[in-house]
Order: sequence, then C-alpha cells, then structure tokens
Amino acid sequence: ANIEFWYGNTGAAEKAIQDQCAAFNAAQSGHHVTCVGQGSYEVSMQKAIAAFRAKNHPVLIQFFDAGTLDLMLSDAVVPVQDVLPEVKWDNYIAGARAYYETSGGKLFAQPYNASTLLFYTNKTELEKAGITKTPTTWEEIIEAARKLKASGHECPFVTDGDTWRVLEQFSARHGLPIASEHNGYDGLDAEYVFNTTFGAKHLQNLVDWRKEGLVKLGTDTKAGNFTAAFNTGECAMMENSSGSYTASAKAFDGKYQITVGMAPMYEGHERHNTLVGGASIYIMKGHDKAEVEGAKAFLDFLRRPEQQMFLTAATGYVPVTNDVMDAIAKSGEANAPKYATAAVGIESMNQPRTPDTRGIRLGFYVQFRQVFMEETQKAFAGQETMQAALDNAKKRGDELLRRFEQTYKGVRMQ
Amino acid sequence: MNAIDMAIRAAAANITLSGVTKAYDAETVVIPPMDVELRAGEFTVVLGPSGCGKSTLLQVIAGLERVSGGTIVIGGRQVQDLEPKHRGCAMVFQNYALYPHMSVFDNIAYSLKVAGMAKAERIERVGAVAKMLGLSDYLGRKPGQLSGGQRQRVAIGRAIVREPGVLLFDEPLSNLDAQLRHEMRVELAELHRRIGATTVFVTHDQVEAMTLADRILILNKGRIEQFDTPKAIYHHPASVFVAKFIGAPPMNILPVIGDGTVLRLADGQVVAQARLNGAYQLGIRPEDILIGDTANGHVVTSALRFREDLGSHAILAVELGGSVVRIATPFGAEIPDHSQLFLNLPASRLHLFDAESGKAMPGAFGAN
Amino acid sequence: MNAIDMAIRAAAANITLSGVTKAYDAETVVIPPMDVELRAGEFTVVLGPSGCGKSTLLQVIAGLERVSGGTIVIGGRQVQDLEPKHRGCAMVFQNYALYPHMSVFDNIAYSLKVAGMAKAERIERVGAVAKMLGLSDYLGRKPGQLSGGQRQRVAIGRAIVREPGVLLFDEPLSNLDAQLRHEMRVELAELHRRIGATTVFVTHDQVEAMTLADRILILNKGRIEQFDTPKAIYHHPASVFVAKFIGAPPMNILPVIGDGTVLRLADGQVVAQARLNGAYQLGIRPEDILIGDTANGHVVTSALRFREDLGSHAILAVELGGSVVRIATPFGAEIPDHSQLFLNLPASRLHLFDAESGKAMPGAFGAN
Amino acid sequence: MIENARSLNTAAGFVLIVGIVYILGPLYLTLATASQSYEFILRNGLAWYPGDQFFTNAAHIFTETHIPVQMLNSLVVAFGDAFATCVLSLLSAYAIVYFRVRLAGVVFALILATIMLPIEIRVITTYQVASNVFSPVNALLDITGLNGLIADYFGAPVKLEWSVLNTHFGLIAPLVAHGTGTFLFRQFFLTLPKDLFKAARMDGAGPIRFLFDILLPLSRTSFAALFVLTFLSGWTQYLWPLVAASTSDMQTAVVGLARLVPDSEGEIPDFPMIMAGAVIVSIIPLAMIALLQRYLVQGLALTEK
Amino acid sequence: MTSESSLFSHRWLPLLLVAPLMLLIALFFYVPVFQAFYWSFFLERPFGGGSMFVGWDNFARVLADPEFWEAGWRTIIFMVTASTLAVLIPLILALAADRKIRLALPARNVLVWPKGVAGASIGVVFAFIFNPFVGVLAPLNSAFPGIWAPGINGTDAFITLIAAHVWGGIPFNFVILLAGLQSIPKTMHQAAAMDGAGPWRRIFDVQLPLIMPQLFLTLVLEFTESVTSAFALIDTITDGGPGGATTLLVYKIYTDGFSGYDLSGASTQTAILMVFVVLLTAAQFLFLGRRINYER
Ligand SMILES: Nc1ncnc2c1ncn2[C@@H]1O[C@H](COP(=O)(O)OP(=O)(O)OP(=O)(O)O)[C@@H](O)[C@H]1O
Ligand SMILES: Nc1ncnc2c1ncn2[C@@H]1O[C@H](COP(=O)(O)OP(=O)(O)OP(=O)(O)O)[C@@H](O)[C@H]1O
Ligand SMILES: O=P(O)(O)OC[C@H](O)CO
Ligand SMILES: [Mg+2]
Ligand SMILES: [Mg+2]
Repeated sequence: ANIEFWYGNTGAAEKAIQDQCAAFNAAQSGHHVTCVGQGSYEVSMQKAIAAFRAKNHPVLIQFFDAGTLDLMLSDAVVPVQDVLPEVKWDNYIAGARAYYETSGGKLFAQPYNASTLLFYTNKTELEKAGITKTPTTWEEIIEAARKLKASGHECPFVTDGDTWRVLEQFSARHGLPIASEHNGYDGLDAEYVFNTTFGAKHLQNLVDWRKEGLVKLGTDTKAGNFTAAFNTGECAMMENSSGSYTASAKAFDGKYQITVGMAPMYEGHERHNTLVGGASIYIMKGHDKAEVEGAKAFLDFLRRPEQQMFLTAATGYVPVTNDVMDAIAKSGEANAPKYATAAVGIESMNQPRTPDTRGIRLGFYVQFRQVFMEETQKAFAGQETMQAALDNAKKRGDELLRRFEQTYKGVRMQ
Repeated sequence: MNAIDMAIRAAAANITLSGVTKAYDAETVVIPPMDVELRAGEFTVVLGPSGCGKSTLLQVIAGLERVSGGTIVIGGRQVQDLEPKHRGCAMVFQNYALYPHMSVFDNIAYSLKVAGMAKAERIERVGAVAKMLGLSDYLGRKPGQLSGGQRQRVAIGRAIVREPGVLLFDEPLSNLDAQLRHEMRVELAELHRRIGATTVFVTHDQVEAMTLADRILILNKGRIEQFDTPKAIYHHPASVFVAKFIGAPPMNILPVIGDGTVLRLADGQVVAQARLNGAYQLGIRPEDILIGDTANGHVVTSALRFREDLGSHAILAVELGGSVVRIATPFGAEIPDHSQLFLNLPASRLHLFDAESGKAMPGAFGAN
Repeated sequence: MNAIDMAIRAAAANITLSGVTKAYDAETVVIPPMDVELRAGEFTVVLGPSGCGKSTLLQVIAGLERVSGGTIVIGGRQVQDLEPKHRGCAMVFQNYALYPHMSVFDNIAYSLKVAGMAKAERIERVGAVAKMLGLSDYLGRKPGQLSGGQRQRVAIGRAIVREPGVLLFDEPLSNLDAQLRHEMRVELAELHRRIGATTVFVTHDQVEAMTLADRILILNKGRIEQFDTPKAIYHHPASVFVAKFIGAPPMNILPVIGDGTVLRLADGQVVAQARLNGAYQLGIRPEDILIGDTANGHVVTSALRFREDLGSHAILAVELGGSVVRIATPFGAEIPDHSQLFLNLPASRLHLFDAESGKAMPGAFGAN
Repeated sequence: MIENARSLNTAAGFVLIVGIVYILGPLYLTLATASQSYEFILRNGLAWYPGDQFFTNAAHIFTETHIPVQMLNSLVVAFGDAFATCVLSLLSAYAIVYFRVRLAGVVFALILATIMLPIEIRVITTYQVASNVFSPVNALLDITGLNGLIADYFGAPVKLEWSVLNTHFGLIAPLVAHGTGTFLFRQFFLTLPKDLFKAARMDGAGPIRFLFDILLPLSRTSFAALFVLTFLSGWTQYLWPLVAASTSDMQTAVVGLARLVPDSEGEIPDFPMIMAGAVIVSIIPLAMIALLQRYLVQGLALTEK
Repeated sequence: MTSESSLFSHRWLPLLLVAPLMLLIALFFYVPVFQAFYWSFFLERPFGGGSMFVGWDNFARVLADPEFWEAGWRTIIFMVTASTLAVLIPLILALAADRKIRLALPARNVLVWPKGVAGASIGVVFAFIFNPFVGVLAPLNSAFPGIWAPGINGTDAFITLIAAHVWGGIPFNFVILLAGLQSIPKTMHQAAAMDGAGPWRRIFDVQLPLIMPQLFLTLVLEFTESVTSAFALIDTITDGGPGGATTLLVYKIYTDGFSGYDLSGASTQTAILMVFVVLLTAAQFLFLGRRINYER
C-alpha cells in the first residue's frame, strides 16, 4: 500500500529520515511510504489535528515526548502494541518503554528518534585550569567552575534553563516527582509538586551560581546560544541533549577535546534513569488494513538495529532497543565518535527507576513547559525569587491540568 | 453618416425640467423647484451670479448629479434616473477635467473610441476639431504641459467632437484671450448652426450671451429670474436683478418717489412724468443717458465723479440724487470737461420697478 | 502698523527684468530674453494670447519657476536666486491652487499664520477681506464645496490679505459674472490705491485691462509687443498684432496698395490719400467707421453680411475689398437696413502698418 | 521643488543615508555570513565580515536541497497571489467606491476585517476548509435539513468534495483572501478628482470602460506597488505553504529554506548555508523590485492642474 | 466620492465585481474564523469528539487570567509604539526621498528590499545584531555591563522586536507614503511658498495634510498588522521571552492553541482579540477616516 508518514524534524535529522524512507521503499516492493516533513513537531501536530478532523490524515505520525498524553487521550491513535502484538517490545530499553506505555504496560508509540540528557565538558579548557578529573556531580562542577573562573575563564558552565533540562531530566535522575499521581500516570487529577522538591533548591542554586559568575545562561554569552557558546569554546561545560554531540565534536575538531558523560547528580542522591527525549511514532486510526500493513512494515523496518545505527550515526539520537548496542559492538566501530553517545545515553536511561521517573503524563504539558520557562526566566532576571517563580508556575500549571481534566471528562485514562 | 456616426450624433432634443430640485444636503438647497423648457436645437445661455447653481444645473441635466426631486425629459424620454451616457449629452467642465494620463489627442478622441469609431476616422475627426481649436501642434502633449487656455480648448474639443444632441458648456471660454475668444465664439456659433445641438452654455461674458443665445436664462439663487431672447432681456428686464445683471456697465437704478404726477429723485429733481404714487426704482442704461441734451424730456443736474476710458468709448460716473450713475459716452463723442453735467433721461428709455419686489412695471411710461 | 504688519506688508518695489529667459526644455523656450521695468506701485496688466507665457512670466517673478537666464531685481535686490518667500510677492493662481484640506478661512489666513500674526488680528483681517469678496458666508467651507467663482475669490483673498509689496494676479476674475467682476474690479482698484503694491495682472478682459492698468504689457510668444498706457495701446498700437489684440471687436485690418498718391483696397476702391508706394496694411477700429456719412474723407461701398445686437449697440459685419470688416454702431443709432452700405473711414482714425513686419508706421496720415 | 532648500536637502540626505544603512545592515550581515564556512560560524557565531565560501555554500543549496525546484513553486504562488490580489482588490474597491450600493460600507468592513487575524491563528480551520472547500456547503445542507430531504428523495445526501490541498490554487487562495489591497485601492480612489469620473461618464464610458481606460491607467502606480508588495509577501509566506503542501516539490522555497534550520536544540544551524539559501531565494524578489521600481513610487499628477 | 449622487447605479455589476474576493474571503477567512468562534463556547478536544458546551465559561476564565491581560497590554504597547514608529520612520524617509536629491533614487530602491528577504533568516540576523557582546551595542555594553541584555531584560527584547518589525515594515509604508507625496500637485507647493511657508513648514501644513489618506491607510494597516506580523519575529527572535516579556496576544494564542492544543482557550482569546481590533479599527475610521476624505 501507499502510506504517508508525517514528521517534524528538519536539518540533518530530516535528511536521515528521508534516507530511511528511501531505503525502506528500495528494500521491498509491497509498500511505498511517503515521508512528509512538516517543518516542526507543532505544525505536524496541527496539521494532523486538522487532517484528522477532515478525515485526511496519514497513517503514521511522529510526535515528541511532551505531547504523549494528548495523543493517548485523542482517540485518534491506536497503541502500536495492539497493532503489532508479535513484536518483542521488551527489547526496548526500559526508559523508553516507560515513557510511552499505558498504565497497563502496553506500548502506545514506537520510540523513534530518541535522545537523553548528557553532560559535556571542554577537556582542554578544564585541564588548562588544572582540572584533570571530569566532574560528575554538581559539587564537582561548581568546584571546577570556581577554578576556571579563578584562572580567568569567563564562562565555566552554561545552560539555557530549558524545562526539559533543568526540571524534567533533573527530577527524574534524582528520583523526584514533578507532579502527584506519579507525574500523572495514575490519573488526570495530578497536581504539580516540583516547587516543593529538591529540584527547587537546584534551581535556586542556578540563580545563585549565575550571580557568582559560575553559570551563565545562553543569552549571557557572546554566542547568544548556549550550545554555540560551548561549541566555540566560550563556555567550558554544559548539559545538553545527546543530539548535540555531533555538532560539538565537529566544532571542537583539532582545537579542543570533548568529554561526554551522564548528567551530573548532587552528592548524596541516588542516581535514577534519565527520561527519553526526542519523538516516537504513532499509528493513526481510520485506515484500511492494507495501509496498516504498510505502516507495520515501515515500523518493523525502522526498528532494525542497522537502521537505528544509521540514525544514531547521522544525528546523534540514541538507539532505543537493547540489541543495538550488541550490533554496534559487532560493527567494530564501537569507539567511533558517531556512536559516542549511544552507550552512555542508554546507560543513563537504564538507571534504576521509581514510579516517578517513568516519564511525564500531564495534560497541556507543552503549554506548561512555556509557563515554566516564562516564570523561571523572571527569576533569573531578578524580577522575583526562584521560589516565587516556581510557586507561580505550579499555580498556572495546575490550572492547565484542571482544564485538561475538564476537557477530557469521561475519557478513560489508558 | 455611417452607423457609428448615428450612435454618436444624436438628434437635437427638447429638454424639459419639471419641478426639478437639487440639494447637496439639508442646508444647501441649490435649486428650488424649477420648471423650464429648452427647445430642440435652441442655444440657451445661462447667466447668473457666482454660486447661483449654474454648474449644478448643467450637471443635473447631464446626469452627473442626481436630482433631489422632479423630472427631466430629454427628447420625450424621462431621463432623471438614467445614466449620463444614455442621455446623449456632451459637456465641457468648468475645471476642464481632462484625463491626465492621456494625450490631447486621446482626450479628444476618447468618446469616439468608446463609441467604437474606427481609428482612421477618429484621427480625421479629431484632426478637424483640433484645427478649429488651434490645438493641432499640441495633440501629443499631456494636459500637464499645457497652458490654461490650451486645456480649456481641449475640454471643448472633447465635447464637440461627438456632435451630440445636447451640448453643455460650463464657462468654456473663460480662460481665453479676447481674440481667441471671439474666434471661438464664431466657431461655436457656426458649429451650432451646423450640428444644431440643443445647447446650454454657462458664461459670465455679456457679449457671448448676447451674440450666441437664442434665449438667455437668468438664474438667481437657483431660481429663474427671466428666460427670454437677448433683446427682450436687455430691453425689457423683468426685474431689477436682471436689469443690473445685464449690460456693462449695468443699468443704473435710482430710488424715486411718485407724487401722482411726476417721479422725483431723492434730491427732489424731477426725472419723469408719471401718474404714480409712492416709492419706486427707476432704471436707465448707461448708454441711454444723454449728456447736455435738452431736447428730449427732463434734464437733471449731476456732479462728475470720475471717468474710465475704455478706448472705444468712456464711462463717466456721476452723482445723481445721492446715487452713483454711470454713463457710457457714444463712440468718438467729445465729453465736456465740466464738473457739473446736465443729463437727459429720455422717457422712452426709462424702466420702472416695484420698490419692494424689484419686479418690472412695464407700460409705466407707455413705451416699455 | 505693528511688527507683524511690517513683516507682511512690504513696501511697493520696482521690478526689473534684464535678459530674463525661461525654457521648460530645449524645445519649449517660453520666454526669450526679456527686458522690462515695472515701476514701484504701478499697475501693469499683461495681455497676450493663450499660451504666450503670461503665467510663466508671473511664476518667474514670484520665484516659482527658476529663470533659465538673466536677472530679476525687486526693490533693488537681485532675487532670481532667492526663495519665493523672500521676494515679498503674493500671487493668485490661475487654477486657484487652494489648500483642499483647509477651510476658506484657513486658506486666506494661512500666510498671516505663517508670518506669526495673532489669532484675533487674523480673524479681523480675514473677516474684512472676506466681506470685500462676498465670502463671509463661506468661511467654514472646504474648497471642494465651493463654486468656481467662489474658489477664485478665495484665491484672491489669500493673496491680498497680506497686502504685500508685489501682487501677481493670474486671471483672477475669469470665473466671475460681469456684475461681480465689475465690483471686484472696483475693489481691486481701490485696494491698489490703498496699499499701492506693484501689481502685475494677467487678464483676457479688455475692460479690466483698460480700466485697471497704468500700463499694459502685450506679450506675443514670450516677446513684448508693446508696453504702454492703455490709451497709447488703444490709440497707437505698435503693430498689427497689438491692434488686433485690443478692442472688442478688434481693429479691422485691410490689405491696401499705395500707388504714390492714394491707398486702394483689393477691389480698387480708394480709402485714403497717401504718398506711399507698395503693399500695406490699413487698420481702423469698428467704432471709428462712420456709416452713410459723406462728410469726412473717402466713402467706400460695402455689402452687409450680418449684424450682432449687443443690446447697448450692434456690430455690423460688412464685406469690404474681399475682407470682413466689423462696424460698431453708436448707442441708440438707427442702422439703415440696406444690403449695401456707404462707409466713411476718417483719415484721422486710420492706422497704417508695414505689410511684412506688421509694425506701425506712425505719421503716415499726419495725425497718427 | 521650488526653492533650493539646502538645510532640508542636507537633512533629507542624512535621513536617507541612515535609512539605507538601517536597511542594508542586516542584509550585509546575511551576505557576509553566507560567505563564511560552517566551521567559522561554529567558532565565531555570525560574521561581521565576508569570507570566500559563498559559492561553496550556494553549491550546497543547489545540489543538496529542493530549493531550486521550490523556487518555481514560489514563483507561481507569489505571482498568483500578487496577480489575483491586485485584480480582485481593484475590482472590489471599484465596486465599493464607484457604485451606489447600499451595503458598500458593510462589504468594505467585512473585507477589511481580514487584515486583523493572521492565518497562523486560524490555520487548523483553514486547513479543514482547504481539504474540502465544499464543506461549508455540506454543513449548510445538513443544518438546514435540506440534506435530509435530498436523502429521502435521491437516496443519498449531497456530499460534495473538492480538496485544494497540494495544489497551487490551494496555496494561493487563502493568501488572496485578504483586505489590504482593497483598502489600498479604496484610499487611492478617494483621492482621485471626482470630475474625472464625471467627464468619463459624459464621454459615454460605462463602468467597464471607465475601469479600463481611466481608473486602471491612473492606478498604475498603486497597482504596481501592490503587485510588488504582495508578490514579495507571497514569496516569503511560510506557514500556509508549509501546511497546505505536503510534498517537497509542491512546497515553496522559503519553506525549503526553513527546513535547513535543524529542529534539535543541540545542533547549531549551518548558518552560512542558510544565509546563502536566503540570498538565492531572495534573488527573484529583488529582481522584481529592481524591475518594477520605476512604477513603485513614481509620482503621478492626478489632476491636470 | 463624497456626494453619493454621482455614482454608477448598476445593480448587479458591483456584486459581480466584489463576488470573487468575497467568495475567497468567506471561504478562507470567515468560515475558519466562525469555526474558531464556535469553539470558544466549547471545551474542544483537539482531535474532535466529545466537545462540551460551556457557554461563557471560556470567556470568564480567559478574562480572569492575569496572563491574558498582560499579553493584552503588551499587545497594545507594541501596537502603539511599533506601528507609530513603523509609520513615522517610513514617513520621514519618504519625505526625504520625495525631494529632488541625488540619494533619492537609490534610496527608493533599497528601502524596498526588506520585503524580499525571508523572515526566517532575518530574525537570526537581528538576534545577532542585538547580541549584547558581539552586536552593534557591544561597545555600550562593555562600557556599562548589563545595560543592554535582551536575553534577560524584557524591555531590551521588546526593543529588538520593534527594530526588526520597523525594518520589515519600511517597504510597504514607504512606498505608499512616497506615492502619496508624489501626487501632490506642484501648485500646492507653489501656493504655500508664496504664502511664505518654507519647505520645512510645508511638510506640516501642506504635505502631511494632503497625504492623510495614505497616512490613514498605513496607520490602520499597521495597527492591525503589527499584531500579526510580530508573530513571525517573536517566533524567530525571542520565543515570547524572556520571562514572557514579548508574549503578545497572537503569540500566546498560537502557543496555547496550536502548540498546546488548548483550542478552546485559543479560540476564546482569538474572539476577544478580534472584537478588540475591530472596535479599534472602527474607532479609527470614525474619528480619523471621516475627516480626511476631502476632494482634491
Ligand atoms: N511644464 C511645462 N512643460 C512644457 N511646456 C509647458 C509647461 N508649462 C507650460 N508650458 C508651455 O509654455 C507655454 C506658456 O505657458 P503659460 O502657462 O505661461 O501660458 P499663458 O500665457 O499663461 O496661457 P493662458 O492664457 O492659456 O493661461 C505654453 O505653450 C505651454 O504649453
Ligand atoms: N459638493 C457640494 N457640497 C455642498 N455645496 C456645494 C457643493 N458643490 C457646490 N455647492 C454649492 O452650491 C452652490 C451652487 O454651486 P455651482 O457650482 O452650481 O455654482 P455656479 O453657478 O456654477 O457658480 P460659478 O459661476 O461660481 O461657477 C454654491 O453656493 C456652492 O457653494
Ligand atoms: O532536543 P531533542 O530532540 O533531544 O529533544 C528534547 C526534548 O525531547 C524536547 O521535548
Ligand atoms: Mg460653476
Ligand atoms: Mg496662464
């Protein structure tokens, strides 16, 4: 059958996706997939909504982590596990599964371009300041930062304060909840709690460290963007998505040495898994059998280790099934830079889990990310304290949750 | 005459206005109900003071302004609700209204083009009109590059080239010099003779009015004061308004009082015999006053104020009974250089008007 | 007179043009080198055919068009490179050029406002001017809501309200009716007497020219044909051009041939005695021709073509020696109703011009 | 100008220089960046001075993206948008200003209101309409119960279908549904002397002739200006072409250009290539401006005065 | 046309003339907008199904939301400052380019260029220009650290947006205003010059009043379009930040509704925005539009 797959990525990722589509079409003759780039996850989703209402929608659609609940409750998609019961879904790494699973343990979407948060340092600069051991905890980072600063380095650590980085991934690996009901997994009546957890302290720390000149925001840098600030050597450390590795390595080439490891912990906290980022693929309702067959074939194709390796190599996204690591090892390129993030990324996502680190299942969550950014930026700008900002964000976030609850009144949470 | 000519050239037509009124808004009623008939082929000159509604009248006939009430019949058809192009009129605008983006040729030819006339014929027709108007050298220019008079001639050309059934002219010659004006006047008379369009011609020029008009329509604040032949208008003005409006200089008007036998000026001098009692206005034209002549009727005494020499003749302004009276001296006449003049106001040349209404009282002195 | 008044009212000033030329582009040389002096306080009327450069001349004096060459001196200062506002002139534009966005009051008051005059005084000054122009009722209107004549009066008001040293009028009365025109003429004369501005006045109206002008400047294709008093222009035209340009109807011009003793018309009739040989042009004004009069000089025979009755008098057109000759009958004269007329052309009233150049040949008949 | 106003002309010159610098500054930066290498940008951020990599970057655009093909789509969309906007706006402004229509004011208000909501915030519903332009008709038939009757009578209700998605028409039409042009022409018509209209009617010109012979020539400048401006905005449209066209060979160059910006936060965009793309994509609009510049702001004496 | 009496009085032709545009507008503007209005009375699920009628609840909620009011205020401030500048600056440029000076011709060309450049690339460039460390204001910042920080300081971000908005707004307004200036008859200048008004004064007394129709056009369009065109700039330059300081209503509607799937909330805000802008435009027409339609 002829099927359509809508995705949102652009740039290098888009190119890789198109290559995979072409490869699929070349590899078999039963189906033909047309991969349609929509320019962004948002537009892709908007179009999917309009198209679904107009009964014009594709059979496969890719969407990002924050929209999971919206799609689960949409009644527009079918769980992949229902459509493809024969697949060995256990093969997916636990971190990725948990995020897209129903409460009954059924995988809703097939994880596709996955990422997670990692910690990057500019080894060359660190060594210049006399730091020989790569920091792994915040305490070490701050100590290193002080040294860097003392040695005249203007920008020891850089971040953009993004919700995903400073709240979601931080809370997960420190085992902290963001909202009650296990981040919404257990019901639509969840309420935000992040303002009362240790995460609040961390955010306050960031504010203080920024005042001290140890931490900079992307906008405080010459480059104007935190990744660029790190890549140009302006800043010495950052936490960032696995997806940025390729660009950084390329920028550092010949000038600096890079290290990449798991995102830092506070001392005295047990490390838990980080969440899977990026996006996954959903099967939409309302298509005939042949098309569903085509969709299944394409999903099977994408799941293949060599396809995942291809995507990882081309984009920096991490593999999502356990067998890929073996394949990489077998390929003899295990130490190649293009796979540098794969092992550490999977390791990070495979850390011990608690019910609060499965993922995030909260309504209007995309909007909440905006709210959180808005409020914390005010705190960074000194307009209000971080605690006040977080309290505000909680308040506004709860309103969103309540409205979401009302909108989906009567819909059963899966 | 071919088919297109037929389409353009409409036969001259009667124009009948019945109860036509026009108000721009509630306050500015420009034309109160007006009834008038302009006969087919007749040349009507409209005269009236500035702002009395002359342009408005033309526009109402042309269909460019809607009537606020009443009916207009042209050639037997009620037209007050018709589009201008269905009324068969052509018009020269007071401010020319030339198409700025078209050359002189195209401006003039435009109506022919609209009527679908072939190019060759257009060129010929426009050429003839341009020649008559002295515009042959300017056919390629845009209006912006013409002098005021040249523009006015283009505007005339645009209207007459169609040789329509009704021609409306809004002060078409006001920007021309006397000579050209004179020539144009002759040309227009000739044109009118040839195509015989019913013509309505607004002007401020006395000579144009007297020479061109079959009848003159005198407007005063949108009302018809008199509508008659030039001769009648000049010699038998229906009111003080008309009397003062026609003639250059205009008729002298003096307040007089009748005591049952004679009419006396304010200073008591007797000007005429008349069996009238009460206050009246007496009119006499400047050229009808005889100087130092004792032969015909009463002689009055007056003081010379000043004189204007117009070359062909002179105008004397004298004081008579407290009013300034103008006298046109005959051509070549020797004017006595006294400060006191004896004047004779021939009874046959006197006009009498009601003091209140200003209406003429014909027959007061027999002759009139 | 207060300080602002001083700023606005400039004293009347001499205007001297030396070698002034103006060309819009290489082909259209509108004014070839011109030298002329307009005396302080003098009232100059500029006459000339349409398109001869009258408006251009005014604009050059005003500083609205730059001269292509030559110098202009106003009140002793070379001004040809100065801005209009430093030349002390006010101007009435041929097309009015009113500010469409300002009320009549604001249009008139604008120059006073620019000069910084206090509001109260502005109101007073504008009020006075508006009254004189009959505009008092329209002060609140926008130009778009006025009739042509009303607009023209606003344009006049705008210029005269400043009482400037130099007043330039470009056909300021062309859209007014005879009566109003007459009144305005008197007002302008009075105004000129009062403020004594050096005035340049373009008109097509003979009467205006004759009555208002201290001197008349006759332009022909940008060249000065004659610049003299009205009387001299009328009675002693310097050329056929001038002769034909002045007078309504204009002077009759007949080709004649001298045989050493007499001048003969084309048909051989003798019109005058003169010791001249060859071809000439003979001029005589319509009002100077005597009908059926055998007393003064030669009598010629002519055929009556048509007559125009102007009320005050009539114009007869006769054929004489192959040309049409116009005769103005005296006021009230009885005109013989024959088809053949005997005409007397008094020698003292004859003008002789060179056949080629058209230049007058004064003294040809002694008197002239 | 009448006098040589030195002070004003100096000021004017100064103002224009500032204006030109303000306009050219960002354009210069675009060009400078377009001529650097990706590595340069990774190290330095954007560039203040030009490098020598422009042709390399441009070659990338030509070999690795659909932009060259997409420029054809852009051309069709921009031209279609500009042409349709100009013509339809002219016609409707003409109807509103020169005809005695009782509801002219209401119609104008309805048209003008479209200026106020960008397509961005009605994209979902607009997409729904575009996916079946007869959907309002169907809905109307349903609501009025007519469809019930029809179904009773003919056995099946009316369900008309016509999707304009993925067509040039569909790309253009929603962009044309905009009131700026009508407003512009209306304002322009209001400044034309009334007597011209009258003169034309006296010359026998009916509505159509008046439109073509008088109004159109006199509106030439406005028409050209509107044409260029809508062409340019059609060319630079982003969201609607992105949504309305699904395949990359139906999409427009600007959409293609935006695709070069990576979505993932970690990656630094290849600004030199993007800017080179921007430069290439801007060539046609700039040529358009240069070509029609003459008409853009040419003065036109509206009266013969 | 002021006097309505001199108009064509055809019955069907005008309808025919407006029909094509009206049809497009009905289809691609009013139907979608109506749909959105409809949603504002429901709690609407993005993919449809189970939408719930809630009457005026959405309005009550939105109107009670301080974020909405803040975004509203920001929108008004942006509308006023940005659109004033986006008319004023092109106006000054047009006045300059209207003069017969040598620079006028190249300026007329160059000033139209921004229209041809895609917004996506220009946002990046403006962000770079206003970067506090390497941008044009860097010297200022190194002299007084922290004085210019658009990434942190909301006002600075706002200024950046306005600068970019004005940049993009120059071509259209410049062209319209210049065309207006050029159509002023020469005699108007001459008359004013005779009245003693120098070129500076004529700007205010003659030129500006006479291009009122054009000024009105640009102002109305700016007022309405500043609301919409800001969208693309916010999206590429500030993302509504820092701290929401550049979240104008359109951007909020977009993020709430179309990245956050709160269709009802977004529709409600759309409805309110629409009513507000309609009222504003109507007011402009009533108070300004009336006065400036005089006949030349
Ligand atoms: N802008 C221009 N470009 C070219 N030629 C022009 C321009 N303005 C006027 N002319 C020409 O210059 C000549 C003189 O024009 P001007 O307006 O001075 O005439 P005028 O004597 O005032 O005529 P009128 O009595 O008809 O108003 C005319 O032939 C006219 O066509
Ligand atoms: N559009 C308008 N709105 C209001 N009043 C107007 C309008 N047009 C003309 N008027 C008024 O109507 C009256 C008649 O105007 P009209 O133009 O018919 O006068 P006119 O007799 O042609 O005068 P003129 O000889 O000065 O041209 C004038 O008082 C004028 O002010
Ligand atoms: O930057 P990415 O693609 O790794 O994704 C980050 C988060 O998933 C955004 O929601
Ligand atoms: Mg009139
Ligand atoms: Mg002139």
